[in-house]
Amino acid sequence: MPKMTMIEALRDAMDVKLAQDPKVLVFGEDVGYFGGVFRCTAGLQAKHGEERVFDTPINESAIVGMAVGMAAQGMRPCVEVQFADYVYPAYDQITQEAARLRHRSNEVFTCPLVVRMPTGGGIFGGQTHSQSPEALFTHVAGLKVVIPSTPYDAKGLLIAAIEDPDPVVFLEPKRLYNGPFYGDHSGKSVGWAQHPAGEVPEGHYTVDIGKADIRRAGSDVTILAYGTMVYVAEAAVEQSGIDAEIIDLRSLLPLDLETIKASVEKTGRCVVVHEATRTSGFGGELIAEVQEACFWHLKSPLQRVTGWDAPYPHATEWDYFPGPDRVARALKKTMED
Amino acid sequence: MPKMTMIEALRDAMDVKLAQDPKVLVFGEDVGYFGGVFRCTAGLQAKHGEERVFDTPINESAIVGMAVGMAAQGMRPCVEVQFADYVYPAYDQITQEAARLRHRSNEVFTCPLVVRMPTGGGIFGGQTHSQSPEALFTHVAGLKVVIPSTPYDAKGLLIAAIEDPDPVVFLEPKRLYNGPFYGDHSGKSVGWAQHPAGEVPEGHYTVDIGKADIRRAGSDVTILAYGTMVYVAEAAVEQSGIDAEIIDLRSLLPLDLETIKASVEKTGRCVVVHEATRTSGFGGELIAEVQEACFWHLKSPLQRVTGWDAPYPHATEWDYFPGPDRVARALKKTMED
Amino acid sequence: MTQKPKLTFPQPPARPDEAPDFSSIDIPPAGALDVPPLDLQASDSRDYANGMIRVLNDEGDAVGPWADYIADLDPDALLQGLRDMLTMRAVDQRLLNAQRQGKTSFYLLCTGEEAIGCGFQRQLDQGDMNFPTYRQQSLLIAADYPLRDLMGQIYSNECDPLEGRQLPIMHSSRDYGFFSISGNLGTQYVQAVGWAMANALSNNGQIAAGWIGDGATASNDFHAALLSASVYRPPVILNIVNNQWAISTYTGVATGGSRTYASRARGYGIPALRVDGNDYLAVAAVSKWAVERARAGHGPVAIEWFTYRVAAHSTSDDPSAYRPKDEASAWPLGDPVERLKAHLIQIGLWSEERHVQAQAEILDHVTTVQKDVESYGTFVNPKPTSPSTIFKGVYAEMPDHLRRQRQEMGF
Amino acid sequence: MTQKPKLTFPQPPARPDEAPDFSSIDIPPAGALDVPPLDLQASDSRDYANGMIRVLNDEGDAVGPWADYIADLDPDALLQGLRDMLTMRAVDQRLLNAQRQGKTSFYLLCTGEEAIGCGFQRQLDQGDMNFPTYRQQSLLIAADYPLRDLMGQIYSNECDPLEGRQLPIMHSSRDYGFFSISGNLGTQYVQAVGWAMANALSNNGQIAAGWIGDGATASNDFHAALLSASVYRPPVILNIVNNQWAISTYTGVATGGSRTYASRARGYGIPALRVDGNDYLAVAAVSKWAVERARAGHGPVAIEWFTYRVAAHSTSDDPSAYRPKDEASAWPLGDPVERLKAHLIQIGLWSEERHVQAQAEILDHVTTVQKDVESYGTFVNPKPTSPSTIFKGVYAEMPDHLRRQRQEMGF
Ligand SMILES: Cc1ncc(C[n+]2csc(CCOP(=O)(O)OP(=O)(O)O)c2C)c(N)n1
Ligand SMILES: Cc1ncc(C[n+]2csc(CCOP(=O)(O)OP(=O)(O)O)c2C)c(N)n1
Ligand SMILES: [Mg+2]
Ligand SMILES: [Mg+2]
Repeated sequence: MPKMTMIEALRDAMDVKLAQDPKVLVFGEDVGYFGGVFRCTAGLQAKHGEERVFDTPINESAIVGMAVGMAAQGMRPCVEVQFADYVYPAYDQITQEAARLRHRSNEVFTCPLVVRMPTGGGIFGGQTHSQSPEALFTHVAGLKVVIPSTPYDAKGLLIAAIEDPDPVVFLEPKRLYNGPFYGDHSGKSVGWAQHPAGEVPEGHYTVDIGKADIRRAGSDVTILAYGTMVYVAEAAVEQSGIDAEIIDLRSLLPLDLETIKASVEKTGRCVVVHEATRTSGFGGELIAEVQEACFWHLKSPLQRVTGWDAPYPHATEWDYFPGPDRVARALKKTMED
Repeated sequence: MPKMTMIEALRDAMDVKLAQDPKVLVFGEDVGYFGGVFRCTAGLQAKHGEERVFDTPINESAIVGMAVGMAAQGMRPCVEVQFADYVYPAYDQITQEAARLRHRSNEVFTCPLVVRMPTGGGIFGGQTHSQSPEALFTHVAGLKVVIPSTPYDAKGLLIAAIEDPDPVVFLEPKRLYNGPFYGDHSGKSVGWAQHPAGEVPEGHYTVDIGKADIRRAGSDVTILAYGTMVYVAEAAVEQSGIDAEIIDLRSLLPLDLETIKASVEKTGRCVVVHEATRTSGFGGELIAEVQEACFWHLKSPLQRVTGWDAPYPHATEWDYFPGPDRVARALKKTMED
Repeated sequence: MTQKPKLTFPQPPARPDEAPDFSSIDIPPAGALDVPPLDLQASDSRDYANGMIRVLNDEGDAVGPWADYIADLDPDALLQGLRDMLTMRAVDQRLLNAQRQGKTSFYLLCTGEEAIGCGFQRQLDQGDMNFPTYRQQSLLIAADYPLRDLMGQIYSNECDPLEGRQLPIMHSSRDYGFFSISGNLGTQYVQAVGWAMANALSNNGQIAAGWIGDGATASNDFHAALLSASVYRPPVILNIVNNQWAISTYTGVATGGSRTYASRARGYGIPALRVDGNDYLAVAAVSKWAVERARAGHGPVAIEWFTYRVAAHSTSDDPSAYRPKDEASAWPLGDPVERLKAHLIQIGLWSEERHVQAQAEILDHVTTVQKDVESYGTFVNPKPTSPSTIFKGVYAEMPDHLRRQRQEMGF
Repeated sequence: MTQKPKLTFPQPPARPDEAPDFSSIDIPPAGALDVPPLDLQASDSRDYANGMIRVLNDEGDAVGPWADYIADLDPDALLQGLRDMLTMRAVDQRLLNAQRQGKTSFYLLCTGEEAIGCGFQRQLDQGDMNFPTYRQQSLLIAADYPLRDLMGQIYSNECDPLEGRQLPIMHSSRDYGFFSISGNLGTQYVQAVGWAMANALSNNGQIAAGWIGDGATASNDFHAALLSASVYRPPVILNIVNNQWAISTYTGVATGGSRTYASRARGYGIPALRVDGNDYLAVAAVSKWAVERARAGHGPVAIEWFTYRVAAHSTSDDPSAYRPKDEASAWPLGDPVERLKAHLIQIGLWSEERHVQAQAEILDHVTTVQKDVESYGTFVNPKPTSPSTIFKGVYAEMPDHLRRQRQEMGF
């Protein structure tokens, strides 16, 4: 099987769909001729033509607003927002328009579109290139919210998202574009070629939206993570020696509560990890659901390890980023409680 | 003491501050000459002049963006967004600009502004006049988020918000503008003149941002609520006969965790009620905090009673609105568990 | 002439305690402007953007090049136009009454603006799509949308195609070229551009039309729409209904220093025209021209329809608090129904008697449908739609958490 | 000429494998445009918005009415302008090198655009406020901002006034009239309008200046800013730096069918001018005029500065992937430093020798400060700011939950 980085896997997903379905369109800022600032769409315009893959003005509301109109008229737009930090001008179109169009029209108009955006920190991007805004989308009925942590999932989920009849917010952990990242403060990571999940089948396949992945079986405690934090959790498990079960949620909305429940009922303990600010982050939702579903199995309080409730800093990035040390500490605490 | 509706109390707060501090400005759509579609600013332009109270074009991003610039230059803008459902075009300016200006400039530029907005349903307004977007603001470091449930608190909190050195999102439960609302499906409510909290002192006073209010002492279960849901909770307690302690949070960010903790440690049970959609609503955050702080005191799973994860409907509003029946059911369930 | 910087606050011509005053509004004579070529460029559209295309003069004659442009419109089409407007007015009146009687929660009239939607819609083809605001019910009337569906939506009962989900007036009908209305102002405008882009990409020969109010031109998506239309040049007509008011706010607060909304659009490199929106013939003529232009591949065009919001903003509004009560009657462009009627009488196609009779027939028809629809339930006599519609169509397939919530609700 | 609707996709004049081609750019002769009255109206600004104000001709002479307008500029001011630009270029080069050596995470040059910020800033007074983008470091240089602070920000060390919070280049200095930069494009533009409104309301005699790139004119807040400036008319100068590129995207994708960005602003009823941004004298003259105008209470004005982004977008970018490598050298407006230098030599104020000497002195000075600042730590040799700065200044008073988090962090 070919090895791909996450960038290549995402590009391949779009390539497959562009070739397969003339209704699929790809556009965004710098997405066309140049192929995107992260090169996710490199070569796609040359291959599929400017009518299918094109550059847009710097107006995220226009990008998504056009996509809503196109999607309602039968297209399958897959648009890029250059950084998740710049999605806010499009927040109205995504949450008030795309999300509710099917419902408000009694299913006569629908909105099958994908909004891709690089998310998360770890690249010294400061407060406007590091944000993790997933909770701002999981609160919105009508949206789906997914976030892959491997090239394999990235391609399979993106194809599934493009084929989905409803709008999907597709978060790409940019720190994982070129390789898994375990939270090493040197910032270094090995490439995907060295990782089994870097093996990506050619052609068409999908990964179901709404299904979590048990990344590591374990019996002491359940770790709920997604995106970059899946690897940080792996590092923390190694560091702490605690036999944790790591669940990569992959899809935040809808959530695979069954898989989570089965795990926490088994372990009786649960640590939630995300990079976004803590207050009202998606971790709150996870804890609320888990305690309700598994209350009588719980042996200790559910823990959250998250970004601090402050803007994402530049120089002190590693003090903000919830790294393996903090996760390991939470694991120990939950075992002691 | 004079009796005031919540509308009058809010107006009085702005009037007091406009008179007291020449830096205070009030503006928004239809806010000036006409005095706002809910009449919250009626008479203020005539009294304080058009330079202090004025109409704006229909552009929420411009309203808040101008306010950010004014606030940084020493003004104290208190702006109105006509409905919370229309705040999204301003979401970028509120969350990326106002919220972070103090931090990103190392406290050289600051942003003391208030964004008022009517929130919540119960007025047959359909999906774009009924939303409760509080959780979209509580996730943002640098913001304060408050929501009064009485005329007394409305005035005191609004004055505190205008005087606050940081940006405050001020949510006004529009269903409470004219009187407390206990969830009666006839939609009727008695006026504030009949309610003790309708007594509002003249002149200047403040209610501290960050302090919850115990609205009813009780020993069986703690109900965490805010805005309209405070009254729904009262009705549910009456209906169920369960001796619940009702806490009106008043301030969601910062949160008065101490008051909450003391109560739940006492009761061992907790039901959270809000009107916003359930998934990733502020209830998730509350439950996550409460279970962490009070885990060893909990006698049953924490419950959420919320709006459904669907757009706010028009005709079937009362089936969406989390009314006393649903809250009473949750109270019973938590007592049985 | 140096002065201290001082802010300006645009003012309406008159407030409640004053006499209506439209003296500062410049009304060019009918027939003054040419019909430009279909491939009109923005740079050549200055006079159209700053002037006003008018066909019917004060005497009720159709004059000038735009009159010639639609000279081939057959008499039935003109009569149909009048009937459309009369129907619209009857429907508005009946539904306003229903709201006053508590039979529905909300309503909103388009009185005075009927010519715009009615005249425009009749120039469209099946498959073309409007992206309307809440004040373009006239598009539905002229599309022969079943009154039963239209009224059903207002009563949120079994006849409502939207099953009670949406606030009254938030219609939606794909078959009748009427995109689902959003309460959030402006958003539809850029969606119209996207839809038109999809049309061009699929080569289906269809066009799209965006609609926006003068007040909502201030919204960000007005800019997003003009900009993207200017860049990609899809077959879209960008309509601006300038009815002088945005709830209580005078149009000057949205115009600022721009000469006209059309001229603002022209700044984006989009050819723009300004039209007497109370002149059915001008509306029909310019709409026909714009539709032809868009369909022929000459790119976007913007049209400012100049009119007056005769009614309150909605049933929640009382305009006497912010403008003179008699301002509507002072409106210099008159009433669109009266003007078309006068013209039809003038050319011998119509008479006072036939008018009275037509009004009665239309009212009768509207009332009959209304009674029937009301028999399916109203706000005072509810037979509500099932609460489970709340969960229907949030997603194509209902996810588990919604299924659990529906069960919790009891369904 | 009927055709099928087909989308257009604006194209740059040349791609990497092609020869640079600016033949479609119309460069009017220097001196062609008048100096308008300070109370210029939008309607009278057409020629200024579509033309281009230029002072320095190809021979290095200052010609025409705008040259006369700043004839009283003393020789020191001209020499200062040259020194400002040379300093800017030296700082940019040194910091680019530092980034290449891994001493900082990110940098971004303004090469080719130095005249704009340098020439503008020198016309402002203490108390006036710029709302810049990330490419207006030249404003700081010409405001005599301490190089130590400027470089400290780049190294995120103890010398950084922002204590490492922000990405390098996101400067902030109230005292030097430089508003805290946001990474979110466009937002500052409407804030500038609000700040200027506060100025007018407090009657403090100060003005504000918004800055935006050609690409970012597409953002919603560009519209929000023009609209609100047009409505309230505060003392604000709305600058548009058209450097032909937005990362890899040609300016045509933001212009669409608009003739110029200035003409788009004119559509909002704001008088607008287009200026040769590589001509220090034109910049100084038009800035002086605009500042005087704003301060005198004539309301907002928009200025499009026409220039070319010679450098890569940032250290993360390689422009050879999307435009000809030698495009900069083909840019018809030349290099601002060279042009001013030539003029100064021409009028006998300067010589090649003095130039070389000045360059060396400046580089020396910049390098000395840089070394000193680097001694406080760099990315390869970090002495990081305390992590507890993360929690400092999120709010004026630290709330309990942040105190708990800071403790959890260990502080
Ligand atoms: C984003 C947004 N902001 C505010 C509102 C509230 N609102 C509804 S209608 C209206 C006035 C619109 O005026 P105009 O565009 O002129 O349309 P008209 O009512 O005159 O047809 C306002 C402010 C809204 N619906 N959406
Ligand atoms: C809202 C937003 N969208 C996208 C970006 C990413 N971005 C940063 S700079 C840039 C290009 C800006 O080009 P232009 O305005 O012409 O300024 P220049 O770099 O040429 O000075 C883009 C797209 C951003 N910072 N903010
Ligand atoms: Mg209007
Ligand atoms: Mg640029």
